[in-house]
Amino acid sequence: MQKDPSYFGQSEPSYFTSRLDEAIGWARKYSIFQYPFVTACCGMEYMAAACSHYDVDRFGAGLPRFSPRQADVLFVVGTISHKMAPVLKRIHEQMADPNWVVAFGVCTCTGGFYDNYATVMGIDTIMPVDVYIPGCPPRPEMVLDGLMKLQDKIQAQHTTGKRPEPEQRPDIF
Amino acid sequence: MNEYIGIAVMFLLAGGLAGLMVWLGSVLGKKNPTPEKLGPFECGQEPFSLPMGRLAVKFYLTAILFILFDVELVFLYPWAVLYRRLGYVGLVEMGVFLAILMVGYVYARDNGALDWK
Amino acid sequence: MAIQKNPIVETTAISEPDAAGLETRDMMLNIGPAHPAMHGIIRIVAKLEGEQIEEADVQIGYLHRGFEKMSETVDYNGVVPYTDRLNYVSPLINNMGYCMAVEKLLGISVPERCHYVRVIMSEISRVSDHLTCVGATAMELGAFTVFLYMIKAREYLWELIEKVTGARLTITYCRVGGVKADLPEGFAEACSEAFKETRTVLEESNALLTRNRIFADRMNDTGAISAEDAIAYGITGPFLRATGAAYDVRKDCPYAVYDQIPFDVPVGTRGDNMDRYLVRMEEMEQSMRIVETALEQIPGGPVLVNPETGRPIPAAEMVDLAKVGDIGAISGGCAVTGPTLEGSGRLYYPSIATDEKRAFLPAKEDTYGNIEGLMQQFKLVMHGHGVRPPNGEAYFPVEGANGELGFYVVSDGAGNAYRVRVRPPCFAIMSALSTMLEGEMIADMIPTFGSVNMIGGELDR
Amino acid sequence: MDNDSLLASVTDRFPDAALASHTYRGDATLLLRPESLLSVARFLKEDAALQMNFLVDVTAVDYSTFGEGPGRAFFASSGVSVRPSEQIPDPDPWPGPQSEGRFAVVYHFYSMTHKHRLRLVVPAQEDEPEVDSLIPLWPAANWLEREVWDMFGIRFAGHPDLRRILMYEPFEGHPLRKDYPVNKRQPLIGPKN
Repeated sequence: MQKDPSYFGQSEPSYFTSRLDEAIGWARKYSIFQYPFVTACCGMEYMAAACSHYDVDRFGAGLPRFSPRQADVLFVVGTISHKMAPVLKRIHEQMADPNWVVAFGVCTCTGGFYDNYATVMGIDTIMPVDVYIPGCPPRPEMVLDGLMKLQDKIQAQHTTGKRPEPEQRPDIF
Repeated sequence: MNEYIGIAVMFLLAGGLAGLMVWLGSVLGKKNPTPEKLGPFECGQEPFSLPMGRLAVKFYLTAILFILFDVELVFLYPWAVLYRRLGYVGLVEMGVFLAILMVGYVYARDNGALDWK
Repeated sequence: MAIQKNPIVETTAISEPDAAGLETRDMMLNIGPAHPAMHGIIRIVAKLEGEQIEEADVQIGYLHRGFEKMSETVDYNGVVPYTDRLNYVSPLINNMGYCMAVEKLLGISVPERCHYVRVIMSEISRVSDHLTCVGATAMELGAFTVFLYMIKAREYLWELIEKVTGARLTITYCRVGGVKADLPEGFAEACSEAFKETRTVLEESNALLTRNRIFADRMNDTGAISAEDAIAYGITGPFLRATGAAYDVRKDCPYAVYDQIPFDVPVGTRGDNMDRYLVRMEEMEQSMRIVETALEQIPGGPVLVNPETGRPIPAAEMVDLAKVGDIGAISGGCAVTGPTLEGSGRLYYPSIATDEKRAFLPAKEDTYGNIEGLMQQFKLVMHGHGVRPPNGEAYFPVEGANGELGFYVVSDGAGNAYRVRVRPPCFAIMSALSTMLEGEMIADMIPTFGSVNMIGGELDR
Repeated sequence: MDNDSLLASVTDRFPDAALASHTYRGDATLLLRPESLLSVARFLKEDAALQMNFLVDVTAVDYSTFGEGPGRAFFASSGVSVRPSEQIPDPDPWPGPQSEGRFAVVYHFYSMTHKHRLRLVVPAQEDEPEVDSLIPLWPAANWLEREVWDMFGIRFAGHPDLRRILMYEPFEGHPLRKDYPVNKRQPLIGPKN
């Protein structure tokens, strides 16, 4: 992820702001406070990734914060049913501002193989998502890879530049 | 007199540093208050009734008992500093002081003031 | 935002103002779906009187994914991946339960060694379930170290499961009429190593927790339930055994080879959280003992050195040879598949699959080697065919990690099941949760809910 | 006590209640008239010889599209009509589902003292299906019946608060009925895909 300023629609940055952005990006990248919104089987793999064997703490993301106030990254882990969607949306809105969303597991990316009346087919239909981690459940190595991609994104993001809105999925059904 | 200056400087420094950090946080931080963000977090649901200061009476009783025994503790500190010089007289006096308060504690406990139900 | 109204809100007791014009109103609190202290998504609307819960309305359904509706759209073997996600902490037990229910409906039986393989794998899965439950309960009471130790022990067991099935959690290992692959070589040694590690972790956790003052105070006499109430609510498993009623499906209606393996069932006395914790710790030891005796008693596997089918051929090469029609080169060969599918060649088949041709896929060599295998494969995979049990219904109970896990399968002769109903063990426990919570303090709800071991996938299906 | 004597003891006690009784694959099954459900259930629980103190499960089956011809294609869209592979021979064929009524409410009982199981099947008709609630006898029935109401729309007379348990209140329809399409979604928020 090269740090190309035009990536975020930012005019030509001066020397000072780009150095400051880099410093702030570096600080944010290595102190991710995650809100593990755990619902289903991916939670077991999240436990395995968070615990001592495949430790996420090595990347600075070891401290799960269970309140949206203190969390930067919302880990949506496991299937989101239509009954759960309003709760998830409210918690996402209550998060303090520079926040990112990670869709953990294929049920959050696209709804997985629960294509039925009860499941939200992908949480990007109700909220902007930054990193998608596919897999049912994703192996802990995939989770760490997703976390590193998120860190690159945080590093490359400018503190002042508004992040571009991810385009909503086309309504093809 | 001069040791009080030390304490005053310590308070000033501590207060100043804390105030500085809070002030910097409020100035540099991005403000984006939305109605949802200002609402209370109750596990993702709309709260039924905001507490608005309604508390069960039992909390009040527990709080008063805590304050009572906390103040008793405050008296122990100066006594502990001068423990050597006071000798046995001090020990007996503090023993009597503690015994009286122990009577109060036993009375409160037997009347069930401590257990919640 | 749609708020789910429920009856408790209307009955909030607003007593009429007394002489001084003061009224008392109950505090309604959402201990809601995304609660930090509860490893599971349920919503408890509690009417509080200070610290005490007067009335608790437990609402579930936040992870309802329509398992029973989906199982009517896929064929019989296609339901197996959905059963992994029911109780995703011990998925092998669900697989085994479902497959045995369909086998009972088909009226076919599985070879002895396959029974042993299924018992071994489901007992390992039960140990990993109890490890997760006790670890999570301890974490919620502050013992984070025990949680890390137990998840470490679970990693060893998951490596074992991965060695046999190829996946850690969503294994899809059982098939109707057998299992996907036999146990790989050196499984017994790997198993004893993993159990040695698990036993050290259990001793450490036991030393850390059982006589720990905070843990004991929080767990003793909280969330107690009597044996009669437990049976009346339909509670089974460690929850019921903690109250003193010794009901274990493996002992009372033995299935597979549980009647040939000696093990005993730990039973508690008081039926409170501490007894459930002790019953689960003891059951882990029993399950490991079952696996060890099963590994000794297991009937012989395939005779590896077999002159007639001794020639190993890589599976990919066999497929290419079959495509160009060079049948001669592969007839009599034995396909060498990937490391996690070691035990799925023709050598292993007589020991892990039923001999009923219309229920189980043939070995890869037969599919490409001869026409009978090819026809059997065709008849089982093309849509409109597949495993087709006769009209009928069958209920098969299995001892899941939380209690009696039953599968009720109705078939109308078509390729896909007409109705698959799962009797989830933790559903009954959750229905009794509100009676256990009422009158207790809020702080007691955490160990009680922890020891209920509610699994979202199994509860809401 | 084995299945036949189990069934016999119930049918003797309630001669007119039982529509049919058979043992299939080792499961004793009893087809009951809906109005005699409560009395038979009370007998099952209190009788010394039976002592069915454990209500294992309450569920329902929608028999409206039962047996629309074996071997129909899985994916109706493909519309391929194929000669189905022959079924596995069945030594004692199943006497078939209940004759009248679209729904069948299925109760499973187990006695922890005598270690025997029984299945009660109660037919419920098409419009406004209604069955007596077993809560006075087994509190376990409370949530199980709420789920059957939620998924099938079968009311239970005498149930204190028959609310939806798995789906959310604004959800119309009962998903497990055969006429409810698999992916007809009614999202609370978000697009309707």
